[in-house]
Amino acid sequence: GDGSGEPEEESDNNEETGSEDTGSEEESENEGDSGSASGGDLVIAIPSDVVSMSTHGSNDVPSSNVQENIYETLTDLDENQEVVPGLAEEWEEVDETTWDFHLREGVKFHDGAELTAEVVKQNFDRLVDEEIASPRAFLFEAVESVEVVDDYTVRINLKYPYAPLLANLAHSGTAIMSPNIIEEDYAQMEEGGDVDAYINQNPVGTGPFVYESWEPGGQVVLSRNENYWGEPAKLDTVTFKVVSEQSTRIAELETDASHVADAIGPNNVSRVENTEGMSVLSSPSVSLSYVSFNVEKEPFDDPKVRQAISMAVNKEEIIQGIYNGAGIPAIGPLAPPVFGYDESVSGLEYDPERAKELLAEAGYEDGFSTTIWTNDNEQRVDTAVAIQNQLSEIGIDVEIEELEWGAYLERTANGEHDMFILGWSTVTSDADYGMYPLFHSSQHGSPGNRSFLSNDEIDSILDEARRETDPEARKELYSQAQEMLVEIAPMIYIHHQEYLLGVDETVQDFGIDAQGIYQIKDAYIE
Amino acid sequence: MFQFIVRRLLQLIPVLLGVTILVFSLMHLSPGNPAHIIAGESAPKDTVEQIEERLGLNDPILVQYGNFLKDVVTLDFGNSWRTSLPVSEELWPKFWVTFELSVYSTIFSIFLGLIAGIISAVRQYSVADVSIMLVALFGLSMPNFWLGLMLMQWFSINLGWLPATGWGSAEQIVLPVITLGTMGAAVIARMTRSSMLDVVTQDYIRTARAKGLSERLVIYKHALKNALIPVVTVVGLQFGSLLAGAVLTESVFAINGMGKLIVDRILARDFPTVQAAVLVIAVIFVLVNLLVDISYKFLNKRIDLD
Amino acid sequence: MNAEQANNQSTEQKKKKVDSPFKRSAKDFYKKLKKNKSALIGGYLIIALIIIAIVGPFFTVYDPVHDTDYMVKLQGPSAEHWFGTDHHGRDVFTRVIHGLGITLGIGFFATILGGIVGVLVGIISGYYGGRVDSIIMRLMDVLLAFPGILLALALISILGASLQNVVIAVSIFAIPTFARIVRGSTLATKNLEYIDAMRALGASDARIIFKHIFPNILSPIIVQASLFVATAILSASGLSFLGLGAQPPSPELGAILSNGRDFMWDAGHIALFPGLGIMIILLAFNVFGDGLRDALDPKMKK
Amino acid sequence: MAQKELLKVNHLKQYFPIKGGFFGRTVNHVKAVDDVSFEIYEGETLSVVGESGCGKSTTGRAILRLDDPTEGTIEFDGEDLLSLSKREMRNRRKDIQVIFQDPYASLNPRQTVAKILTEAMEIQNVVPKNKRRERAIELLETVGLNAEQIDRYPHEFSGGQRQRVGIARALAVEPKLIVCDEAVSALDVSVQAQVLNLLKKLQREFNLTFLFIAHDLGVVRHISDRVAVMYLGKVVEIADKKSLFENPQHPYTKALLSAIPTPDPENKKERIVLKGDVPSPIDPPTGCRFHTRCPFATDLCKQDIPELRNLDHMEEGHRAACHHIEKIVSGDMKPNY
Amino acid sequence: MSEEIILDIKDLRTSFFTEDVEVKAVDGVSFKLPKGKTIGIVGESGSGKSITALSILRLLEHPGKIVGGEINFKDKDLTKASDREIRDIRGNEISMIFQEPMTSLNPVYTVGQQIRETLKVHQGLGKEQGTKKGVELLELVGIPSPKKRITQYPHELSGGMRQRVMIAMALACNPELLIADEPTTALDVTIQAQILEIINDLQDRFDMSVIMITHDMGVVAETCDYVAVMYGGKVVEYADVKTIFKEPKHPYTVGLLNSIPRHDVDVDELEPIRGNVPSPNDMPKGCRFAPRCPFATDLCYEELPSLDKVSDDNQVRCWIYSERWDGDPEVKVNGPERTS
Ligand SMILES: Nc1ncnc2c1ncn2[C@@H]1O[C@H](COP(=O)(O)OP(=O)(O)OP(=O)(O)O)[C@@H](O)[C@H]1O
Ligand SMILES: Nc1ncnc2c1ncn2[C@@H]1O[C@H](COP(=O)(O)OP(=O)(O)OP(=O)(O)O)[C@@H](O)[C@H]1O
Ligand SMILES: [Mg+2]
Ligand SMILES: [Mg+2]
Ligand code: NI
Repeated sequence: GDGSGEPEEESDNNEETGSEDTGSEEESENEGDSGSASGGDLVIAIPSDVVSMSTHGSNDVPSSNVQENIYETLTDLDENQEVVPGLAEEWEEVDETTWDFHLREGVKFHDGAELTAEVVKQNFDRLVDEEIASPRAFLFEAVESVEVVDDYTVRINLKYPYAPLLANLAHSGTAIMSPNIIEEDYAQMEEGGDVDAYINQNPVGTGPFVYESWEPGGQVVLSRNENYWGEPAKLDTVTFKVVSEQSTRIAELETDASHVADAIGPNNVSRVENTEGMSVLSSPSVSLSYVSFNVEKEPFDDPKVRQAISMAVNKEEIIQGIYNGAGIPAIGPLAPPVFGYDESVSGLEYDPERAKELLAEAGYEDGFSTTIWTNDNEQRVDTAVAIQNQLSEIGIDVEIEELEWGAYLERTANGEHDMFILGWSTVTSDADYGMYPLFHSSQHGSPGNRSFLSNDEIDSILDEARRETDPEARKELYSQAQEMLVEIAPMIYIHHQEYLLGVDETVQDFGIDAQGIYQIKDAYIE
Repeated sequence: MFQFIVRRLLQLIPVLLGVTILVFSLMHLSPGNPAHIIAGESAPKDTVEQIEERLGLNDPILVQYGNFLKDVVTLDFGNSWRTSLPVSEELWPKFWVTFELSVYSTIFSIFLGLIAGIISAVRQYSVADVSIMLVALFGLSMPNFWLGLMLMQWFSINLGWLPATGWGSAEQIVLPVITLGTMGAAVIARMTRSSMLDVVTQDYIRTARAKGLSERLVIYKHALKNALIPVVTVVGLQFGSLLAGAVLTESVFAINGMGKLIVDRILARDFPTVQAAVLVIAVIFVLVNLLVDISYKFLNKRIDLD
Repeated sequence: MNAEQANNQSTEQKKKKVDSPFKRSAKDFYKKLKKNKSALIGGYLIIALIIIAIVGPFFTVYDPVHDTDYMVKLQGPSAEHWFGTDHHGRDVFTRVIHGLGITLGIGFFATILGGIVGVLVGIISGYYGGRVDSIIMRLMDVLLAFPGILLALALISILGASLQNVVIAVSIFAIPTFARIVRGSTLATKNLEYIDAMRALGASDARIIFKHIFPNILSPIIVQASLFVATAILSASGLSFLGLGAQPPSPELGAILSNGRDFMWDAGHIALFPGLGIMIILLAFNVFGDGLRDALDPKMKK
Repeated sequence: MAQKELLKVNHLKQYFPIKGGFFGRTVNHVKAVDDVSFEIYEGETLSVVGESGCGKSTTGRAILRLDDPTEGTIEFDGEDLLSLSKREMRNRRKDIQVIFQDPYASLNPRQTVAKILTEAMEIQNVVPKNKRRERAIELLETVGLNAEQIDRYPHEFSGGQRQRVGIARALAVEPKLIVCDEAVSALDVSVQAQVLNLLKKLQREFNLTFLFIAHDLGVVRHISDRVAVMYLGKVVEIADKKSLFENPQHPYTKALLSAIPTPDPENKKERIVLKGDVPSPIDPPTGCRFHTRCPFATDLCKQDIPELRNLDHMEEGHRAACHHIEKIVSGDMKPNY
Repeated sequence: MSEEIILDIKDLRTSFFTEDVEVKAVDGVSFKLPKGKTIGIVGESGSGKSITALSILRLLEHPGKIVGGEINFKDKDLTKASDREIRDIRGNEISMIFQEPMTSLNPVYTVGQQIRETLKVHQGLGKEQGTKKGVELLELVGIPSPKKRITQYPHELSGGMRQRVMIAMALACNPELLIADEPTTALDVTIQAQILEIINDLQDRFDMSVIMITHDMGVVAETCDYVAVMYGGKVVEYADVKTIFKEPKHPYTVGLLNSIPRHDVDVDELEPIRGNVPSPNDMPKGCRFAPRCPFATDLCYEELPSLDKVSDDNQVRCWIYSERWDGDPEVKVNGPERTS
């Protein structure tokens, strides 16, 4: 998101997960003696509004960013994107399709309820409840059922072996909400209320911060959970303030109204850097920006054409010219931090000469005309402009069309496009999430495969990799897939971007992880 | 007059009905499936279907309209499809913010616009007239966000006089009101000028002068009242459109108002919120235009409204 | 010279002066327009803008869209790039020259289209009053209350996204504005004696409306129209993110202006020149409008 | 009389509401015209005189259907104008023209005189297109204006000149009946004489009919065939010109005639000065409207509304509305000044 | 003359600068008005009467301009007075009744508001007192139900009532000089008589001076002390009222008197002056009346006569009465023969 506040922002990093690591290994029931030094009140200017306080409510980054602080997940990802314990102290694979999770004992929700296996089951059942129709239900796609083994042990039965389960359990969509609010929400639904209506106003979790208030479109305020089971947070309060205009976020920073300004456009980096008292925090991400073809349409049904176009696009120019160097060129669909990324795969190099040859081979020596769709995202539009010019050099005449987000989603899902620009964020940091929805033929259209690629080989590799529980074997499969996808070229993998945030000097230990989630728990203000 | 007001208020009913039909059908005509937007970029088909089911999007269109109408009649607009919060709870605070913003901005525009327009008219083609016109055109050709950002840069960042964002305190009001009111002021100024020029050559102005009135009285009392009809119309229109169209100013100053809400929610296909907001605006428009019509009558008794 | 002579002379003059009434009034009008300095300046400005818009593109050195060169991006004005370069390294001067026509077209046609319909609707509403007025004005209220974006969105799905359709969309929201302004002035004018006089002569409603009321309420119409040009340009560019209107990389001035905000402080020239362009367009229309107003005002000052 | 009745006004009433209070309810009515009947024969001039505000212009406007009368019928050429549709009425308007009392207000300020005149012709399509301007110049000259002034706007004229433009416009469409509302009041006597002569000439040549509303009794005497005297929304006396001027019956008429100033500074004559408050059409007096100021008023006058009557000593067609004509004539009643 | 002169106009010239020509609407008008007296200005329609009046109060509108002359009111030259001075004089020391009441009244204010305003500005009367005085004034000018009428708008009044409202407004502050531009054209004779009576009365009581512009010769005869006859932007004859009616000297004056329609006798044809007024931008070089004058000679066409005294109480602008007259020396300019 460049910060203009339109909902296209969602498009950048539409998925997330995560968790702050929380140094949770060493448990500690010190009940965070309320004397813990005051860490101050942190204000974060965020580009777009929080949508839901319910972990099942929506699937967007701003909501996750808030939820991550209120709720916790069974597992977590550490900075190396390795799975580490969260609310579950440990877990074991009973058999290929059965997993037991042992919960941390004595964890209390903000409302005093206790975390038990029953509560976890309640949460997971709700996630897949059709009535709830959660946009995050896909995380439990492979789950057959959830069982309570004992007070602190939950069993998850899978439909088929499913390796990404642990990563999915680190996603905030599977975070655990208090049983009370779930019950109350159901009770209200009985009386004709809407799904999540209650939870949205009364979110209760186990996390290091307690919900204070939410003014939709305005701000969300959280305060420190003094009774946190782990080491309590340092900040007294955190405010997520919606400031949709990028320049205004920077102004907030300059006037000290906010401490952190998220989503600084590449063009404004120098402005922030040159202002005293603040700096830019840039951080690699698990996201990919790509230009996808509609492989069912001529001439994109010919891999040669797709390769030609891929080779005609100068990624370096785009990264330098448009992103001011923030990010790295993409070779395949996966970003380096993602599990399964293979650095040995070599991509299609920029080679316009070869591209022309390929086009000629495909029978398009005179080029052709086509359109490229983009939504209203500054950098995407600029990328489209750059690509338009780059492709004109091999004789392809591209017309750019901007679409509004709703129409964009629908019409690309329907396959009405020739080419379009979008991004993908592998928020579980697992290759399955980064490839399955994008390339599996069962995922045509709205689930993610908007290039409409149907390749049996890819399908079977992805299916197999899902069930394969041996990490090394999985990696092998994904390497194979990556190599093939470079060849098949259903999309141009442009680059893996960096998160750019403006941060006030006084803010210490603030971070953002590869999924785009703020690391707040250890932050404090000097 | 009483009858007239009652009749006009009764006309609200067909207007609102018209608005509901139009909003409803346009929302449905717009491309983009709300369920898709809620589900996000990667949404398994059954999730999308479940969401559609939950929102009632699979019902026959008339049933949907009926449900919606029922919500309107009971003044309970249901819950937002985006935030699941009750629409009225979300809408009212934002409405009041934007309402205040619009009121202040309109006052600002009237004040500035009238004075500038009058000066312009009285000194037609003078330096003052030309400069007012240039400033007005400058204000007009500058998009709101530009003006807002520039004001913010000077007054908040460079000078540190005023806060950059927010709404509520006296200091916070200044910049957004100037930003939002400038265009209106320009329009009012130009309208006043031209309307005054039509009036100042009338015989009754000569009569007023012959009475020995000061030029001020002649202009402000005799000429202005006659010239005010198009100006009042413009003011009414301006006020109404500010209410719905403050989105850019609200974004720039991070004001959590209705203008931004409407645009955001249209784009998010949050039908209940959009419908409720548009209805509210329609009511305001009808009321404002009623006031404008009544003020016509005050300005010129000869106008026959019935 | 005696009385007869004088008489003869005047009959001669009479004969000379007989001319078709239309031609006469057109001539008269032109004469007056010419006399009016501001109308003249405005008129020439408009003509100059049109000429630049048509001819200018043939004389620019660079290509307005294809000359991207990130090595020279965001450069300030220089001898090579008079107005500097933008964030794609394109020559801003070239883009402004190329964009002028599109912007001019959008502003002009949206205003004319919306203006004509709005004036018609408003004048009819005001003149007939009563039920007609109620119905029309309530319809206008409905239209007014309508968020422009929603209208635009629906329009895209009905008509498709194109440059013409943005003109249509923008002109649709011009209608109620014009209608209300015109109606207000019509209400104030229709009761005047000279309108009665026309009725007594047996003039048809259409004649009264168009030949007598219309000219007398022209001032606010002209003002509104010349101001609406700005609104049209800015709203059109505000809709481009829906796919309606000029699409990137089109050099439409409004679009450049609104996209330039990210470079506001580092490279202000990117937006400055298109902004000035829009302002000159506005200036031209407003100055011309003022002049027109004066030329049509029989009591005009020099 | 064998003459054809061109216009017949029957029981015409025109009440204007007076709005009051915050909500503008109708609190009262101005009874501007209250049951007026008269007829005009083809080719004659009927003058209407009377106190200012007595409803003369309103009667004229009603005949032209510029206002919608409250009650009554107006027959023109045997056709009730008030029952015509808008379109039918429009076609009738060629035959009925008006010269307005306020000449300036009745001219479109944005039209030149040429336009005003040619448009009138255009509307009723009376002169071929290419002749219109010529005809307009002709008309201007007949009313004593200059051809060069044809391209001027109304505000560039003097009051009398504007009035002449109004007259020229009425003549432009060659009507049968012209309602002249103070048509010559702003003209100096010489031009007035010219215009009056012109009107008479036109009447002779084209059998024109005039409803002539005027205050100047000299003018009235000169131009009219018959005269109607109105008082407070009613006709109080109607008669042949000669008969009216020489043998006025109604006390109001008498007072009116006596008030005429004479253009002779040495000979200032006796006037009948009317006593009492001038009544208002908002609360008109009961009975005879004139009784509050009438030197002969009795109780009867306060109660009964007198009818227009023709008595033996009066000429044919001379009618007056007074209860006491006989007694006044016979000298039985003495004025009570 | 021992009388105090309140207004002394010398060679007033007012022109309209239209697109192509200068319309000399007033072209050298001079007259004196003694305090407490009435001067009547009569003359051809379009001869510059109203413009003269407007010039006195400096109310000319663009493109009209006073191009020469003096207007001495008391001892001030109004052509040179400051805006402030002239404003204090307007409505207070000098009031004016305009010729066209409909357009001269502000359509958006009630007549009461318009009358009150004058009272407030010059006499500082508040709303209540103003209304009271306003009602009195309306009553004075003979408008029935003044309390109701005062709340009505100009368009709700009859032509005569509007005119009387104008009169009431002008009289509100007991001006020293009243300029009445055709004040009674729309009034019936009884009301007219009443109004003239009021003016007379004020004149007696407050020593008010009046400029009465009219073409009703009856009114002139009844109210005026002096008469200026205007033709083509110039005064062609100036005399006291009796002389004008008894011994008119200028052929135009004679023609004017002859054109009066009589209410006491019937005549078939009125006797207007033949010919038309010359257009102001095409004035004859010599005497403006020459083209229509039955006695005109070449001299009349060639040279403009001056306004000369021909007798003690009479000034005429005509060659006939000069030494240079080259026409029939026996010419007799006949006055009207009035029977009564
Ligand atoms: N605005 C103007 N532009 C050009 N000429 C004008 C203008 N106003 C008046 N005139 C001319 O000036 C001359 C004098 O006008 P003025 O109003 O003084 O006449 P008047 O003597 O009052 O006549 P009347 O008795 O008809 O009112 C007229 O010929 C008129 O046409
Ligand atoms: N539109 C109106 N609304 C209210 N009252 C009106 C309206 N028009 C006329 N009147 C009233 O009707 C009465 C008659 O007016 P009208 O104009 O007919 O008088 P008139 O005889 O022509 O008088 P004048 O000689 O003064 O012109 C007056 O009392 C006037 O106030
Ligand atoms: Mg009248
Ligand atoms: Mg005059
Ligand atoms: Ni954006």
